Amino acid sequence: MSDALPIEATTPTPLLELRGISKEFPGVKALDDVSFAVYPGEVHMLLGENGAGKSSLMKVLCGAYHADAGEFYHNGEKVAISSTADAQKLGIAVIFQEFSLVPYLDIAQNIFLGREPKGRIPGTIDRRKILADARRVLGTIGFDIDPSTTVDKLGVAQQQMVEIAKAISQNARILVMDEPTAALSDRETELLFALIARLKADGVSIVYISHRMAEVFALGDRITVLRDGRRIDGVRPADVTPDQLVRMMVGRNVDMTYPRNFADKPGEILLEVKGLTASTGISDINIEVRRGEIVGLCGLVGSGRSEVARAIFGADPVTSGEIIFDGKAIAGEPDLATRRGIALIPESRKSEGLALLRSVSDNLVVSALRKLFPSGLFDQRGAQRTSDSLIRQLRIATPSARQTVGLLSGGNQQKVVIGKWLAAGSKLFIFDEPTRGIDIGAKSEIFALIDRLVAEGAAALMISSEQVEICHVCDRAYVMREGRIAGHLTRNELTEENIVRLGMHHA
Amino acid sequence: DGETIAVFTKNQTNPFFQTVRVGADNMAKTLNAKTLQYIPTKPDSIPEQLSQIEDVVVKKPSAIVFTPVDYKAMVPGVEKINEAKIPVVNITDRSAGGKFLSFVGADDYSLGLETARFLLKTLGGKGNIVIIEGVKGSLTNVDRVRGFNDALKESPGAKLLASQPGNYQRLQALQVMENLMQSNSQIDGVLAANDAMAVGAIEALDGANRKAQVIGINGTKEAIDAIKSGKLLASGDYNGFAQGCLGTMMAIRSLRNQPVIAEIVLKPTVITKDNYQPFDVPLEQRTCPTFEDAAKLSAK
Amino acid sequence: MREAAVISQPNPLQRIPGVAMVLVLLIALFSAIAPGFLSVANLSNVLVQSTILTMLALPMTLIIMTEGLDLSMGAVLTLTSLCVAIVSLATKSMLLGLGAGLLVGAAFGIANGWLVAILGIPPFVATLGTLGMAQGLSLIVSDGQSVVGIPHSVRDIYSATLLGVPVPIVMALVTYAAFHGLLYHTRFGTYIFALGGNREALRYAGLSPNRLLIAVYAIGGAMAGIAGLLMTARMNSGHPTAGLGLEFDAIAAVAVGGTSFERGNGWLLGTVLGVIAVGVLRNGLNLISLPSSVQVASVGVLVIVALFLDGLRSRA
Amino acid sequence: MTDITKDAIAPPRSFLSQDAIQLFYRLLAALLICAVLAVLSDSFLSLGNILNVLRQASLTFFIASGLTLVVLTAGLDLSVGANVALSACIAGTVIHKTGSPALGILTGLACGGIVGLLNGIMVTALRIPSFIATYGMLWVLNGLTYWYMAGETLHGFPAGFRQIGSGYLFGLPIPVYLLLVFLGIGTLFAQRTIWGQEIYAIGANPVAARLSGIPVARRLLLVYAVSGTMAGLASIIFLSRLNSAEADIGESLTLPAIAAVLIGGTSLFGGVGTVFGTFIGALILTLVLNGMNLLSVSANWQPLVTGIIVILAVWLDMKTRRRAQ
Ligand SMILES: Nc1ncnc2c1ncn2[C@@H]1O[C@H](COP(=O)(O)OP(=O)(O)OP(=O)(O)O)[C@@H](O)[C@H]1O
Ligand SMILES: Nc1ncnc2c1ncn2[C@@H]1O[C@H](COP(=O)(O)OP(=O)(O)OP(=O)(O)O)[C@@H](O)[C@H]1O
Ligand SMILES: [Mg+2]
Ligand SMILES: [Mg+2]
Repeated sequence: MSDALPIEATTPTPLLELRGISKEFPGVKALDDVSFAVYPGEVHMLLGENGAGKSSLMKVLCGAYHADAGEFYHNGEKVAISSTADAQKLGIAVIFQEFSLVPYLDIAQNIFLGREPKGRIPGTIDRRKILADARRVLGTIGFDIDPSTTVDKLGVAQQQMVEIAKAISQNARILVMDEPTAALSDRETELLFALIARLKADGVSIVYISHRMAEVFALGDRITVLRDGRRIDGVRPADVTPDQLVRMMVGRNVDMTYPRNFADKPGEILLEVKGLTASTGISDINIEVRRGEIVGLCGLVGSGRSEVARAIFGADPVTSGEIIFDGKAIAGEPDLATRRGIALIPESRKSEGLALLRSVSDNLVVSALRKLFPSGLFDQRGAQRTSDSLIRQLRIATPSARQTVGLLSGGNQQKVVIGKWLAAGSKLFIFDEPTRGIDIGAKSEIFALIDRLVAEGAAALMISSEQVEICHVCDRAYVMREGRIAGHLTRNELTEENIVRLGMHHA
Repeated sequence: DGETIAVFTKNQTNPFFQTVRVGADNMAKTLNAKTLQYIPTKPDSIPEQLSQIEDVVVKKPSAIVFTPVDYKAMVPGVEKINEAKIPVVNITDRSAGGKFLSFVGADDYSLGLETARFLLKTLGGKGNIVIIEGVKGSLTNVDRVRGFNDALKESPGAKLLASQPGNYQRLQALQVMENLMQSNSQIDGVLAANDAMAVGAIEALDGANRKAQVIGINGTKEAIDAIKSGKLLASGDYNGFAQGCLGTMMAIRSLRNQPVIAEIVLKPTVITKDNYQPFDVPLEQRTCPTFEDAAKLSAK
Repeated sequence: MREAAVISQPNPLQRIPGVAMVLVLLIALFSAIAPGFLSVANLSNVLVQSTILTMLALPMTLIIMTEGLDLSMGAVLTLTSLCVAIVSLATKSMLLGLGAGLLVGAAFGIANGWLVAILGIPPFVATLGTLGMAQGLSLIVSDGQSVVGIPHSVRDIYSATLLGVPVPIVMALVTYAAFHGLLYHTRFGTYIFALGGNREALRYAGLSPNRLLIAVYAIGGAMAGIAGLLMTARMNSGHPTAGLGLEFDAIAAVAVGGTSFERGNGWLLGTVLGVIAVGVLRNGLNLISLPSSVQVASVGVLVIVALFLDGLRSRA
Repeated sequence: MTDITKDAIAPPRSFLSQDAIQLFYRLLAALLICAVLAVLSDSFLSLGNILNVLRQASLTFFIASGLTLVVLTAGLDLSVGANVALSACIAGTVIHKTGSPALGILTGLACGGIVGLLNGIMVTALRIPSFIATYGMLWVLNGLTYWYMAGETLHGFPAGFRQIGSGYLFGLPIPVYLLLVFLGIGTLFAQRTIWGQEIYAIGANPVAARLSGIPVARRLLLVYAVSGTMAGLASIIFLSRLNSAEADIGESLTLPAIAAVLIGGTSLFGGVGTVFGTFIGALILTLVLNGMNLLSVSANWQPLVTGIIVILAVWLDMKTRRRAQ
């Protein structure tokens, strides 16, 4: 399949071309002789599994990483990109996977960080101008917010929008977006797509990294696929099917309908939540989860799904209501819930899920210490054995169990978070956006894993913003709206339209 | 009657200043006056004592009995007191400036000299000697160590092995002594600039099963006990109790328009196992010297 | 958009930080029970006494905002104070003395910044090390003795007044204004927030976090130099232990003032209020002459209570 | 298109863990200092002096070992020195009043532990940053001690009690035995128990630790209480070694203890470090002091030299760590 590349014949010189880029980290060859070209006014999709090297390639492109080998050409001329400043001069702007915002500065200051309009006194900032400029930029992306709000008050989605505004404001010729929709709701995603269309019309090139197949086909003009740090192929969307793409990415076939045996006769009740109310903004939540079931929890961003998950797990204090697990009421801290067999895979793996500086092994056994070492005596070898088997089972791409977990790619980090609860032998798994930022191969692996868990008598409560996924894998689902359960959908009623209808704001 | 006397001391931790304060309280009570104690919360803190002076000047006590935490750096503070026209008596460390009604203190130099002489006499004028100094730069330490050294010069047979600071701290003195014993196989005498360090040195010697004659300065209860039990050879009497008494007495007398003595430098006494009895009395039971005694106590 | 509505302004009462509550309570308490507390002379006392600490605590706020710490400040102040004394004694010039103090202070500041930014040594460790060095140098240059006999021009700085306001207060006010302008109205100030909040963001914006960081520590050192002049003027001498431990007072004031040790969240005015709160407490206790041991403990209680109140507020 | 399986990335096996390598470097540094001192001073290499150094290091080590656990959780305990002072004074009084050393020892340990527990409560329940909470505690403890002692000195303890600090057993000072015992216990606790693992996890990311089911508040309470109790232990050693106690003994103990922890390679950001490293840190500090005494270097140079060593140690640590990765 790696033969014809018709598009390169029609547009003579690429705007930016990378040739033979290699980048090695201790123990990992992140990029291996990768070539990559961006043409004017195209949306170039960059695909690959977790850890394939997509983010690394973009960091090389924008000067944040130094390539070990390789050359850069801008409009056919050889250039050097050795710092972010060099890249900016060439008109490259990046929306990073990890946020690059400063929490206690306001939105305007963040957008124009390092490019502040000068005030009359040397060194000062023209406050009026910066706010006006920020308002204008926010307007172009349709984000209606006061630019003097400090960023620490913003939610993830809003931060993502600011991040986009920041990149847009640089009037870049090449805009790199690393999984920009991972944290966005549908409405914001629509805004972003409209914006991309407008930028494209203005001749801006966009490099777009995503794990969402639908986006690839909706937006992409051209696709480059990476695998294990190597460029596998470049294709046009029209020339491939999703299945072929997936095969290129993971080197095998993946069924994206995630087939599973739905529970005809669910087991006894495992979790029963009655009238749960918490100061975090949820009230009168009633939920029931039985053994052998995967129950979805859907709704718009901000509808309070995470809060329900946290309250059940004991992470947030509960004001009233009852949580009955396995026949007994529980009320207390997460350590109690853990001991009783509840697992929470939290929303933000970096800040809530992992000790980034510790090893993969340390992270994998942390919730299972009591189970693995009932005597209270810890044994490094035992921990290593357990984690090696989890690494194999979950196909976590890491040079060894001793690798620092923060150096893994996002998707593999997520697998580590899930892995630690497998080790703990939990009975109820609460997944909060388990597939956020996870590649298609891993996604199907994770769903297969969840299926196996519930088949063996566990149960799962799954929060996801991707309604397709909920529809594919859940036995039934609750829909939330403004902190309350707005409705319940059985397997037969579980369609995207129904979820949206129940979850929408009325009035 | 009913005058308030503000008493400034250097810290709350050194037993010596406790004897000063008890003496001052004792005298004030007998004379029907009352005291207010001002002590820096951080031991020997210069900025804090300066602030305390500024605060006290607002409060306007009848008179002040003053020990500077540093005899040079506190001069501006004394001048503030002078400006506020509050009568002030200097005790313990002689201030390098400012106007005082009277000075009551001991002569550190002759204390050092006399105690060291006593040690050298006991050793027969010869032997290996080490000095454990107090806090560098403090007036008491400078003069005491000068006294030690001058006494050593008088005995050519004695040899000074080392002079290391223990900062008036027991633990530091102990460790310094332990280390010095490693490099010096024979130590016959130890001159410590205060009792706590002397006792620390004794503990080090005991720990190594070695013997040496040790002297300290201050005449604290601990030192007296050690003298009684024969562990400590002698302690120079710095007589904080009398300093507190007399300083307060001079302040009150001047307020009552009675004559005062402009300078009382207490005679050095070397407390040994032959003369410790008068010092072996709990502070509370001691009585302040009278005005007549004061004249006699003064060296000059 | 729903999320925009979520950001409501918190109610103003909730915004009153712990330090302000504590300060108001202390002033009310001492006005009631300490005779002479409310007099102009006494209040001016409190403020003048707070100036040296203010000059350390303001730069300390900036340093803490970068998720740093400067433990060497007290020792550096001691050293610069000695430098001011020695140089002005030798040259009979206050300005040369100040120059020497500033130079030595800034040199230590740059050294701190270099250790932290370039060598990447954690600030606590780096400045603990330079604390030792500054303290050692102080002992060595003074041989443990006070330096006296310095010219009157130095001393006058502390006691003079400008339009009836004591010069130290004027200096502190000017310093505050300068820091306020610097932090909230300049690009450099913006970058200070970013140094603590998200250093990567600075790098991506094409700025050098290292150089900025060194500048912040250098400011700290230079301020220790100016404070050293005040200290020397106050004592009319230089002393090798004069400023030891002041760094902890400064850090406590910053913390009491509501600056958090994480992610570049700082509040300059709070720091000043924190310094004054500690000053008022000590002054008031001196006036009502409680036993010294109570004074010692009460400083600790103040720190704990202010932070506790702040915690309550942020949880509400 | 060849199928590249994940197994192609073979995990490299190193026979020594990162921590072990770091400890090795540190030990090397300590030996280097020893070698230099041995050349400069003939009295250094005597058995007596080595025991002497070990005994002096033990006091710093007791305080610093508990502190290490606190620092591992990304906290700090500035009150340890003040805690030693208060515990020593109270334990001393109890021995004087009751004549029972055992009772005194228990009181000292309990007093230290309670102070530690209070620190823990401030950090967990009141959520005050440990740096500030323990700084406040430092002043409260000083105030209490000053008030309690009122400038007095406690001295003169039963001979049996004094053995703990000054006695010998088979030619070795008893504090050295205690040092070895607590070094062993501390290392086992940190490396070989699940509590130790949980403490490391808390230091690395407290939020993630809590959401992983670790009872974070309880572990923190434990850690601060242990740190306090170790300060209590140090106070007993102090008492029996110096045969006396007064209010100001704590001041000079805190910074050396912190320095020992840092020189020992424990990171203030939490999650990295070992108790054994702290032991070597205490040893290095003591060696330097010992050397300066033996060589009769003026004490004026002491803070300067200590400062340089702290920076050098941590810098070298980071250097070797980076290379080793
Ligand atoms: N700073 C680093 N140090 C060490 N290894 C790194 C570093 N950054 C990336 N890697 C490794 O390089 C490989 C490529 O990572 P990269 O982040 O580019 O993946 P990705 O394709 O963006 O994955 P994802 O879809 O999960 O975001 C991974 O194995 C990752 O662990
Ligand atoms: N105090 C707040 N200030 C600003 N935004 C907030 C606030 N509280 C919640 N939000 C918004 O709500 C979102 C998270 O809300 P919540 O976790 O309740 O929703 P969710 O249904 O779990 O959403 P998600 O799918 O993002 O997890 C944040 O991303 C943020 O946009
Ligand atoms: Mg990525
Ligand atoms: Mg959420």
